[in-house]
Amino acid sequence: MPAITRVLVANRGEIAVRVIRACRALGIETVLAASEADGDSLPARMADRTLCIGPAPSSSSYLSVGTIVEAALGSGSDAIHPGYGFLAEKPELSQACIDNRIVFIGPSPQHIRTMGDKLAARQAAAGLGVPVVPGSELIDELSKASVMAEDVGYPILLKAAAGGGGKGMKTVYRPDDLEAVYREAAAEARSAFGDDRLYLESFIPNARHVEVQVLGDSHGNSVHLFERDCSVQRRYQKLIEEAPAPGLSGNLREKLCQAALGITEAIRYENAGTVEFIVDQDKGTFYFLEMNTRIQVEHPVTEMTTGIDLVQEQIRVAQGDAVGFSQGQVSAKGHAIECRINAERPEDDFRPSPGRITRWEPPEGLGIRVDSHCYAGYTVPPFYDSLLAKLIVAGNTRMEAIARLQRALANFHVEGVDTTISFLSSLVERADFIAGRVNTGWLEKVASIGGNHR
Amino acid sequence: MPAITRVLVANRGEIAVRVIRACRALGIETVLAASEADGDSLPARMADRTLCIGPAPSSSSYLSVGTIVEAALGSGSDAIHPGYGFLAEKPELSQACIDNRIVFIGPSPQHIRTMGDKLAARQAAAGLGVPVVPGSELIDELSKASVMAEDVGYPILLKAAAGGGGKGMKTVYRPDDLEAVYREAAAEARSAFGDDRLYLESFIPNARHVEVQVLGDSHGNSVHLFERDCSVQRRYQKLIEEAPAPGLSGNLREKLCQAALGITEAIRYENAGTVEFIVDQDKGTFYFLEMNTRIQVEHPVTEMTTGIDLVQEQIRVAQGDAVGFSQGQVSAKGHAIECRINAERPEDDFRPSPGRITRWEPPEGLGIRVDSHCYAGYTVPPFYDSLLAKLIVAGNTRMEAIARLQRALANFHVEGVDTTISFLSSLVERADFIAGRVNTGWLEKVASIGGNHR
Amino acid sequence: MDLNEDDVIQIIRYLEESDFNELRLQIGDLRIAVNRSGSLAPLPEVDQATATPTPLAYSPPTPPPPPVEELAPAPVSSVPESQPDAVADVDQGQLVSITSPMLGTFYKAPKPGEPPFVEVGMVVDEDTTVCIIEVMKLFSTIKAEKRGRIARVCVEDGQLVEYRQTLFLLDPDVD
Amino acid sequence: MDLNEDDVIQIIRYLEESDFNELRLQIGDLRIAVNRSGSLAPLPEVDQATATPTPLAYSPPTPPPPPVEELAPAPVSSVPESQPDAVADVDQGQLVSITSPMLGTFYKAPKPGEPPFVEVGMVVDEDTTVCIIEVMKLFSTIKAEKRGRIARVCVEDGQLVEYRQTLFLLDPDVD
Repeated sequence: MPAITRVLVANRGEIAVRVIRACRALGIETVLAASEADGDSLPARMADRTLCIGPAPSSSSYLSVGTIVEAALGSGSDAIHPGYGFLAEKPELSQACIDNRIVFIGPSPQHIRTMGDKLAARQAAAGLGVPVVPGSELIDELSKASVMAEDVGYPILLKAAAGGGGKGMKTVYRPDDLEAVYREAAAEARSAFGDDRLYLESFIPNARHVEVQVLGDSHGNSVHLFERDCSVQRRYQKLIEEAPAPGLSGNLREKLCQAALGITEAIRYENAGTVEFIVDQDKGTFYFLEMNTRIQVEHPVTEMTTGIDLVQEQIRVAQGDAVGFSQGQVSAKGHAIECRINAERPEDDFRPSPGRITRWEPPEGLGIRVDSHCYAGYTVPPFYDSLLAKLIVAGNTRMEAIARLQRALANFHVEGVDTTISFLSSLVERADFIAGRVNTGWLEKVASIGGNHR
Repeated sequence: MPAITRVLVANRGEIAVRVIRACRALGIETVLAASEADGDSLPARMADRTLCIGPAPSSSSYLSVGTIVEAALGSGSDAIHPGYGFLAEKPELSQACIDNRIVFIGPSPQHIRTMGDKLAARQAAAGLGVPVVPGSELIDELSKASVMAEDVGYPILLKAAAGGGGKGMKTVYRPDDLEAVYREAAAEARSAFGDDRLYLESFIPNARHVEVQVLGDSHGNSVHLFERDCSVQRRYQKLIEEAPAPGLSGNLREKLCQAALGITEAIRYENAGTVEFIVDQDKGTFYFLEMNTRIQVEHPVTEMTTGIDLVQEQIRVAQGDAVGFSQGQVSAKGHAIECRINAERPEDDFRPSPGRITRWEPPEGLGIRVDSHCYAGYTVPPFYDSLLAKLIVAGNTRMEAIARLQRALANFHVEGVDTTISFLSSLVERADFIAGRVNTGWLEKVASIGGNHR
Repeated sequence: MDLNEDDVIQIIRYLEESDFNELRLQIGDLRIAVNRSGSLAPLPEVDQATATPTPLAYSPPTPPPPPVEELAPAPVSSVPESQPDAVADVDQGQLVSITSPMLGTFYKAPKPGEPPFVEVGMVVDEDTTVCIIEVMKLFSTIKAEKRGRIARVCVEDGQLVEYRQTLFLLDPDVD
Repeated sequence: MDLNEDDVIQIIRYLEESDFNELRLQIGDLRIAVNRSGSLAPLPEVDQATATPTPLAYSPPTPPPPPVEELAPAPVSSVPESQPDAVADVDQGQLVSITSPMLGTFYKAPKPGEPPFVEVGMVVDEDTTVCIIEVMKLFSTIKAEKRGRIARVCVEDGQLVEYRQTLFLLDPDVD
């Protein structure tokens, strides 16, 4: 495959900036596909060229496969980087790239399709001997759901087969609630994905979310880059991610990484991916959850501990290069933590707070990295997600990283829009967080009693 | 009057950048009033705040007095700088500022009104003993025009009383042409200014356009900052301006400057203004033409020779300060020339060439100044004038300045839009220009025979 | 920093056994807030399955005592009870904007003190007046121009709004 | 630069008395192009009124001879006869745009080789098809949506156009 010379960046916000930086470092030109609302964004200023692909609503711009491919062809781009979200995990874009002889910087449409169907992915993992959460096949009718739920044992979790981002996902604590919650989850799944197929799993109350970064190339090489802990979540949206996972024994860590690598090798996965697991803290066991076939928001924590630039690796393997290192050459040093700074009002149920940023002073210094597309004078449009910046800190130890994170948050000054900065500040001072005593339900409990936490 | 703390910049393009820079130097905050088409412009990025005041067409944005004043009030601006063009010479804005206790950085509505009526200005100058071009009062009917024209002597120039920018201005060479040309000029004046009143003047075939920069304050002080020559014009639009005026004797220069200062003092003019004269090269005489009650596009040549920042002076006198120097302290050193770089196709009758600038490399170095709002990636909107940049060079002598200008133009690289750069390059190499042998008709003759000039 | 993670955890455990509901301290660079009412049970080493279910029910919050020990000024963030609004459950992508047709001053009500034209949750149609925009004493009533449920009022009464600035977010799915 | 302005003017005069229609030279840093056909009569010192009317009529241009002397490479700009188009006499501010409703490839004619849908000077109304925009083999015909005279075609056939990019400028004043 010839070397990539010009990349169409089919995304916005901080990840568009991140991709442009990676391209620059590799001497590759960039063309940004921007909606009308993003014409004056930082990535639009940074890219060698910006094309206005449509109006603000993403359905007519960032989610339009035909427009994105036409923009790549018309601008002479030989590759497309989809970032995360939008079209990143739509097999249609990956397929359209193949059809039009454009390099898709991501996996094949087959890999996206298999791993995008949560049930198919679950079956694939189980077939490889990786433990999956006790649960069911597809539920084809409600009457069967109650039998399946009794088999698995309450509480159970209903999940959308086409799912992601927590949509269509509901916990059922008692048999009496099943029918109502089932209808609710199916409606939500239909509205979010146009697909109301559900399945059910055992609900693990004291769980941590631990995921393993993997990378595969077209030469059959696969490596893992160790794990990340993303247990601090609100409505299945991650807020704080760290590496290595706190409180995970070396034995369990090794098992998780090997399970992830096994799946990657078995399906001959190409490009960057993440294998997500649930760790049951009460039983000391782990289960395969799903595989994400994209670069993830939280990839910088892995970059900070391993020293490997994941976006550059994505581009290299997409153009046919071998992964630039062997498994033995990957080592993780120190501790890294990422916080997502969102334009939201935590005291108002985290409702988005779009608007004009009048002050933007991110922290600087040793061990501090800020990935962002914001600047003083930037208007956060109301059409997209509310991520303003990712604050990533690294330290030799977890305690050093936390202390640095506390200082960095205190020195992060934003005005004009409401942000989650002071909420995160109070969060990372909590003894539970510092002692590593959290699970995936922790944040919502803390936030709901937060009114009395000063 | 209290010191200005926040200025609403009611303009776009390079002059908006120029005003923002002057405010910054004085520690004054800026709010930019930008149309929807200019939301991602360089001044919008530079200003402390940008307000979108309306859609692209200037009639609904930059020309809307109410919106501009509302924007100033709503943003807490205590002053408005109108730049040039748009509302700069509309007495309505100056008046609305007074009514709303906003400082207008420019003259009073009375001064704008008097000098904006070309006939009233002419009468004012004549009343002060300044020679005016032989000509008529207002022509109230066509039948009288022929008598007046015979009085003055053909060729004559028909001019709009409300005129400016050459609109409604027509030369009549023979009595037979008078009626047709009169109707044409009146129609043009009506369409451009909503006012078809005309007057006539003797047409001076071998004329130079020489203007004097003046400055007055609220304490009764008036100074002049010497003259500029703007004879290289196309359809009454200046292309090259220089200071001092070449080929002007010391005697004539002194007379011009004193006449300009006399008018400024007599009307107790406040803020920056320009008194324009016609110099008849055949007779060695000069005539008052009009007074412009704004900062002008070509003000930098005066700044380069006198070392005085005219926009900062505008702001200072507007807030009630006295002019920062006496007449005796003003001296002009060396020679400065300005070229207007426009997005136009000279070979296609200078038709505008809006579009995306893909390469923008202005020249740099000793004695070179570029005032511009452009950058690589900027899209020149099709709605406004085509000025991309002003290239200003200074040298110890006129010959040094011309040589520097030639090199600077050769090193000015713009791609993506057509520009007048290479046309200007060929112009400033011409022996006529170098020898100072030009008049206000020179450029159009050169351009029309330019096809054979290599 | 010389502090060892195990030391920190020991200190936290010791504090949790004390009588305070909440306290804050700083050890070296690290700031720690101990809040017994919001705290989980100690975390076992997950690989050594202790099979002790962690209770997920929390006791109702108690009023906070004054801070007992505060070694360094710490920014305090107030996180009141969550107050879901009409937007929380609606996908942002589905909302449509009502934008200002001009720059001017936004007024939510016909006159000061009167009820606003619209509020969150109200269904509007094309002809519903949603606000007034004033430009230099010229008052223009603004219509919704589309049908939907008001999901958010994006500007404050009396605020300067720009041309095309979003005034309201509307959920068009009202059927 | 040591060159005096008077010296330069003397050199120019000397050259103009020679037989060349046009020549170029470089003196120090300064480049000079002498073109007799386009040259004005010598300029008198304006204060000393010589009362010699300067002829403003120019002889028709003669074909340029090859450059006789070229001391340094000089960029050559071609300035052909002016070709007024429909835009030249129209105030830019009065023109309205027809913009592209989508990103895609612009085609000016129904098929390659066929005459374009519209040309400069043509009057179009709301329903006149002005071009085709292609997105991935999907061809959309674009209507003018407003009445006016085509003043400029702003894009080239086969060119990628962006969403909202101006395709044509229209002079609405056709009555």
